[in-house]
Amino acid sequence: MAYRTYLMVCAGTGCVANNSMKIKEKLEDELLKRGIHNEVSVVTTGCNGFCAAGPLMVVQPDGVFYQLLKESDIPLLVEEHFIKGRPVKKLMYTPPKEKSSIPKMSDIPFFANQTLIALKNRGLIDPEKIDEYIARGGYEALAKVLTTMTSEEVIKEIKDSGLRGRGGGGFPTGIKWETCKRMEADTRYVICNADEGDPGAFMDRSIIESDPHAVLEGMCIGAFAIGASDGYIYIRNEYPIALQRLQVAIKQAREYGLLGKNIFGTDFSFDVRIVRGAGAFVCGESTALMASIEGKPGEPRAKYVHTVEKGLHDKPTCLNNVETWANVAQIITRGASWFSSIGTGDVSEDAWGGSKGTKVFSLSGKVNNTGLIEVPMGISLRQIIYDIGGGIKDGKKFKAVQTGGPSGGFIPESLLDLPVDYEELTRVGSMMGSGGMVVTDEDNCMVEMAKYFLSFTQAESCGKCIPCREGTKRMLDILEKITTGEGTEEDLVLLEELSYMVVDSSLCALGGSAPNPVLTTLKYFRDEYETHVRDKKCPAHCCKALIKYSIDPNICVEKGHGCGVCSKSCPDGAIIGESKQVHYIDLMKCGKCGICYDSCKFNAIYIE
Amino acid sequence: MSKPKLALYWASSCGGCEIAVVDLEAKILDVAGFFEIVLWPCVMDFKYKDIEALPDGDITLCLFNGAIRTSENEHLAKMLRAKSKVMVAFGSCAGDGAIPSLANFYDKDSIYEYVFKTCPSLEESSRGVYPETKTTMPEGEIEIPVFWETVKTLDQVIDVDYYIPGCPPQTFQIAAAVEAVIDILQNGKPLPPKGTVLGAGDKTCCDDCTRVKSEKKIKKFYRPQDIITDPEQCLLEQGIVCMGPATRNGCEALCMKANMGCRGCYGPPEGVLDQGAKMVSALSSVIDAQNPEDAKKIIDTIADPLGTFYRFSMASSILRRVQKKNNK
Amino acid sequence: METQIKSKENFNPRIVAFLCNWCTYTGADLAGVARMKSSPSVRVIRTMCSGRVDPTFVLKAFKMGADGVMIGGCHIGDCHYSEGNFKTLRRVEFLKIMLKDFGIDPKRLRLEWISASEGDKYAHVTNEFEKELRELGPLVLQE
Amino acid sequence: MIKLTIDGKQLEVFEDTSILKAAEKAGIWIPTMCHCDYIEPYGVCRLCSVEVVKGKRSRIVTACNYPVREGLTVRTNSERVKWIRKIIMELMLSRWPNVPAVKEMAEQLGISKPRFESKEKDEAEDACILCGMCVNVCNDLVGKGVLGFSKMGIEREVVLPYNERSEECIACGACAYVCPTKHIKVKSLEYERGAIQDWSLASKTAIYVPTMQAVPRVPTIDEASCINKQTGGCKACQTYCEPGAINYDMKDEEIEVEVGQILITTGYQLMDLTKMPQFGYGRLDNVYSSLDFEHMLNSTGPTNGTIQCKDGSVPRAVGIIHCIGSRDENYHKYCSRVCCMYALKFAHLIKDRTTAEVYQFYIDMRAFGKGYEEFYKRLLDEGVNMIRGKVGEVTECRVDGEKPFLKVACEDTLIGKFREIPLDMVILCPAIESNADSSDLKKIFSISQSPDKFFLERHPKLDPMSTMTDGIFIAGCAQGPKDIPDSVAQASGAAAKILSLISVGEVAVDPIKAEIVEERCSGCRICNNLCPYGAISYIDEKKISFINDMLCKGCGTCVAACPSSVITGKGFTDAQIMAEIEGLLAI
Repeated sequence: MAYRTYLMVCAGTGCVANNSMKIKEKLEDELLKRGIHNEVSVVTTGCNGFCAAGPLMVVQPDGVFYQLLKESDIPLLVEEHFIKGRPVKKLMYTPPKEKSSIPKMSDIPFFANQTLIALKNRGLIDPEKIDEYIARGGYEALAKVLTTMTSEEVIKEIKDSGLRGRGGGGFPTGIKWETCKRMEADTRYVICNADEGDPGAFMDRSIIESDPHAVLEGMCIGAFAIGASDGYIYIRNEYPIALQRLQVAIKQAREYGLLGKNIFGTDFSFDVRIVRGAGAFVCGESTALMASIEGKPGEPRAKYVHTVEKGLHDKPTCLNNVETWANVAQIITRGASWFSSIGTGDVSEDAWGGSKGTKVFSLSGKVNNTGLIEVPMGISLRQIIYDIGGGIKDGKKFKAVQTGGPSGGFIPESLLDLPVDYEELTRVGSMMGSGGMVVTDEDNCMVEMAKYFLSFTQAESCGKCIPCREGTKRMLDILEKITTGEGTEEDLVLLEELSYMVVDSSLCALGGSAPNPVLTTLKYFRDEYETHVRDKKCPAHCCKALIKYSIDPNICVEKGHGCGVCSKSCPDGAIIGESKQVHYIDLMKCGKCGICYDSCKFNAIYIE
Repeated sequence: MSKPKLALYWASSCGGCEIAVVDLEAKILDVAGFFEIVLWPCVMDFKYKDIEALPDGDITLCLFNGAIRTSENEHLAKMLRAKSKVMVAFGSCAGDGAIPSLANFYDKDSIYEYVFKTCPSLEESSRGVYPETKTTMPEGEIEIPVFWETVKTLDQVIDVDYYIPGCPPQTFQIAAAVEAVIDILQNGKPLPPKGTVLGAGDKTCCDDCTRVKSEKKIKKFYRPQDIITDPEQCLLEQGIVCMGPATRNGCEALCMKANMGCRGCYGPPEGVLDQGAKMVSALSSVIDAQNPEDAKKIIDTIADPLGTFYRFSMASSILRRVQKKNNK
Repeated sequence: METQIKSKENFNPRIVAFLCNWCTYTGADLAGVARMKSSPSVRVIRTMCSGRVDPTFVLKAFKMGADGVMIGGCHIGDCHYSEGNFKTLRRVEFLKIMLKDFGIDPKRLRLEWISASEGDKYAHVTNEFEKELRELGPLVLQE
Repeated sequence: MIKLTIDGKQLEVFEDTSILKAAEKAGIWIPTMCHCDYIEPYGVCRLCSVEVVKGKRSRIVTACNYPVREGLTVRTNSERVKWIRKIIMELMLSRWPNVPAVKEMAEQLGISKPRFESKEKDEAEDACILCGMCVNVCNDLVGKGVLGFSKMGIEREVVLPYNERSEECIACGACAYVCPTKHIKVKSLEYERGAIQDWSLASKTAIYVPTMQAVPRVPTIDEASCINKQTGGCKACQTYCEPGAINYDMKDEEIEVEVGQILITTGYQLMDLTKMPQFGYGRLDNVYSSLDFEHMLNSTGPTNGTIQCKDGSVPRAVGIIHCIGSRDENYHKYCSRVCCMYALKFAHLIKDRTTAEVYQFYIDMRAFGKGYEEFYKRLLDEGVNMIRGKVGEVTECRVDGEKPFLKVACEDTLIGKFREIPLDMVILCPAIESNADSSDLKKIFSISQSPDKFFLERHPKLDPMSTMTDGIFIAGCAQGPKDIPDSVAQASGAAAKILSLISVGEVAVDPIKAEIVEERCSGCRICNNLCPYGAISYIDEKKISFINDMLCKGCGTCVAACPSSVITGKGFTDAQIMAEIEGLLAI
């Protein structure tokens, strides 16, 4: 039954957390009440990407984008837009610093500057309905591969496309497949790594939530190419929606004969099993992940033999990240040359010669438009942060952007025009990683940031090898010393030395990259460290041990008339002062929580 | 030359053997034609004194049926032995005691007690009146034969030359035996050795029985009315007490054809001294028990084992009779 | 035999013992070697196995004037022929039922498991059996 | 073979050899703290980090698990490598400052004091340094996987599952063996409970030479304690045996040998002394069985033949108690025959080797053999104390400040007094018993046992080595307790008997067989399942049963069972037995 209008309500984790399911129910109620439920259909989609605007909804086919919806907005919206045909402007997106709202999604800069490949179907289909995926050209690539291509041709296509691993390493996917295929073995495996462990990164989750079949189709094609018949998806259990959508997708694919025995009536059989991980960061490491699938402790293994040669159960194993798999079907359908036309460099000779296609980033931190974005390789950081991200929040000054998750490095403003590709990011001490992108502004202390990320990687270290286990802990101890004002110049030297040693000699990539935040901040923001060490001060007023809150008595009396709000809000009872008199902060009691700072309407409280 | 003489006598028996002879039908004419029948009380009137008058050995062949129950039976047996060249114990009663010898379970007193005193069908006027051997009547003293304590087989009172077993002997077997005798007498062939069993085989009924036999393991015995038996399978294996294995063949397994266990009427086969004891030995070998208690349980499912195993051979068995109650 | 006087006063029971070659017969031998006092009333017939004993033999023995019959075999489980004595066990059980019906006290038939090393048991059992038969008195069969 | 360069030295090794092994071959030392030859390289200490040079670029790899390739250039002592090792050692030293293994390594690498202060410092000397060797040995070599790591990062520790004693653990001790810091200790719960004596007379490894007198004198694997036999893992010995003489697939195999005669000489067992707790065996120190003591006397035994107490001291007085379980109404009524004489021998040797007083507690001295009485006389002259009387109990006495001693309470019947004698060592003479499994053997061979459970001979005087079963002979203590000369004599006699049959070359088989008169069998099949030897079969075509006279053993059960008396038993026919009955009862 066809409807005149479809309301695509985002049901990604972010929007669901912001009550989008209630919005959906309310919409349905309202449509029913108005008697237009047979004309207007409500569809729940995967993550739309513009998480900052959630809960959000796109009206199709008009393409009108509504954001930050509340239940109370719904009656008005239905009345105005779906009965009277007048889109509601106040619920539309208005760019910061501008007055008029933008009605159409495609005109919003956040979307306009993106190129969608892996996220092609996001917000357009119900991820729990295979028919909608097929209607959008899904499984065409698999059919093409199974019925018209040889495995060598598939591998060649992928090689030619220049697709590289989106999980962080950037290893050319085609070469990985080829190596795996070349190994002599009776059994081979394909694995999808959906153990997205980076804090603040949710690319893989969103892809699975919005388009699970794209991943399955990619795995199917990969399995055909390398000659595998068993696949695993290793997904963390903290992704219940993604997990459930995958289960539904696998069930539907099996029912349609797209997984299982003799797919498309060919000799090729392939099936996928889901393995749920307990959410250890280190299990994103290939050998640890495979150990976990085998039922062993999720620890990396000392290896100079690659998993494509001896992986799961010591069989050749092709492990790719969710996003990588999601690209595969598109490449097959639209051709390697189309794919390689996007991005940087030239991969026709050297597989490492360029970065092709797009990359999904989760843009977070101090930008206006946080959310999930897919951009072509080679786009500059500035474009991402300012054009798509809408610039820094509250008009603050940009300080650095950290790419690649907790073990990525910080990139300073001077390098903002750096094109985003594997080699460039690595060159400046950071990395592509899985696509986390955290923007910091002038209020962020770089030492504090480095300590924050290192404390994460240190806690997530499995503890197997000495450099990572002992080294990161000692580094953290030193950072702790610095942020509490006890650091010395020697500590900086020691910190740097230790960082290089951990990078050099750790067993796996976790340890090998964990010092990146420290190293890059030492490199680009050494002055901040030195201020901490020499002057015992934190320029960004972040390190509690190095700051103190004070009340300007003049402002307090003159402007605020000793209002006493700060005194009432202080959890430590550290602010003393009679009503209408000057207030003081008892530094002995002050817990440096900053509540008073935020509560003072007259900005009488300042940080030293 | 005068015809050879033939005597047929009926001692303690039911008369079935006589009927079996009559059943020879037309062949009886050959018998009558070949022999001069000197004694056949069942058929014609003969007088004992006429026989007594014959010289010893004058009768060529005597077919004696019935067990020895009374003094008269014994007297006649001895007389006919003296007058006959060839004495044949005809039928199972004469040979093994058979049904009459089941009386050996009891003694004379208890039989008298029952028959003349306690039997419910007695007329009240005659209840308690016991027969006397000698009774004085107005016409004079009359004598009736003495009732022995124990029923005996013919060969326990006289010397017997041949045996024709069966209850009764099968008519075709009688015919064959008679033909053989005629053949011998006519053509002067030698007689078979003394003691030979005529008109029967030298195996057991199992040989004639067409039922399929397999290895045996009996868990329980049944009476024929208790179960519906498989007509193809050995009855013993189905728990029906069948005397076949310890019974001489000759009847062509008549009972088994009628879904009944063999009664044992042809008596013990060659070499078996005691039909009942042999049957005990055989059956206890194949009952499925590993301890006395289980064995007893299975044996107890046989109704009247003594009567069953010695139905036709009590008198010819080793112990011949049941001991009186007071005898230890 | 007919001249044998069987009276309670002057009664020496006659026991026919069917003994298996491997156990009881050897046990009896041991009793002798060890100079144990065992009943002189016992008249031994050796069979290879107690399983050879045909009930006919027992009846025949009683008929011929035995006051008691003993069958001796290996202990259950120890039969030289592994399970011959199981058959003996069942036969004797059956035979005892028959003897009772025949009016003969089943105690006159005795089944004993006596191993080759149990000379003492042999002596004990035969002595006891003799004593028991003395109490039962002679077996006089009616004709 | 491939060529590579390590620190400028050219060498040839097999491909896939680790750099560590290659360097070892070249005589270059690379430090390691988590590597042992028994297990796969674990690569966690990173001390073995070396620099691998490819063109202008170099990278750090771990030598223990990096497989060499043609043309590889390795630097094991570059500044970068030294720098890494130095920091690793500093990290280790800061955490475990007192572990000898760590200190030694630090010293070797020239590091004295770490620049770090560890918040997780563990000052124990036997601290766990998380090298993982125990875990890997248990997992990979032993194949049990009892040990494992728990927690993450800096909190990582080696644990047993749920930190409880593991039922899976086979107590092989491999983990304790590989532990470089002696952090893992194996302790015997049995010993803690006091259930076993700690001075084991039979300590041995899983590979051992059975006895010094063994022929051939080669090592063998004890299946009960070999890890490979229990878990399929380990195989450490195979790694080390250069001639490749170790073969785990060799198994005890059952070989069937066809023989005509069998001589059973299965011997005896000693009575379990713990059944008589009053004598303290297994409970009190310095109470030994005669066999334990014999082991002690042996020059290749645990004490090299010196007679000593558990604490190593020479005993001041030794008591030998006779008839433990023999001549005892509660245990064995018979005399074990050998104890008196070996007790005298013990006394003689104790006198010879020590200055101890020796007491013999006996019921009767039975010096029955040739020369035995003379030996007894000699012992009396040597000053052995002979106490005639049964010992009541052995107890331990402790007096403050002195070492504990044993006290034997007995009645001395010769002087008619109750006595208590202090001793340092007690030797018990346990009864000789028939083997626990002799009843099984008895059934296998169809032979008999006497009431004392020893095998029964055919005739105690005339045929003491034959049995009731033809071709089965017995000799030695299997037949009854006896000493060596008697055993030798009896065995020789039995051998002679066997040989006399062999020399004839033919054996007369008992003609006692059952036979079916074929013409008269009616095929009732009563006999069919009676034969335990399967000698009776049924011929379907003829509908009769048939006896294979080679299988028939002549028991006669089928003869008795045949309801038509067509089975006859040769030698025991119905007629024969009937005649016997008649004959026996004729008078």
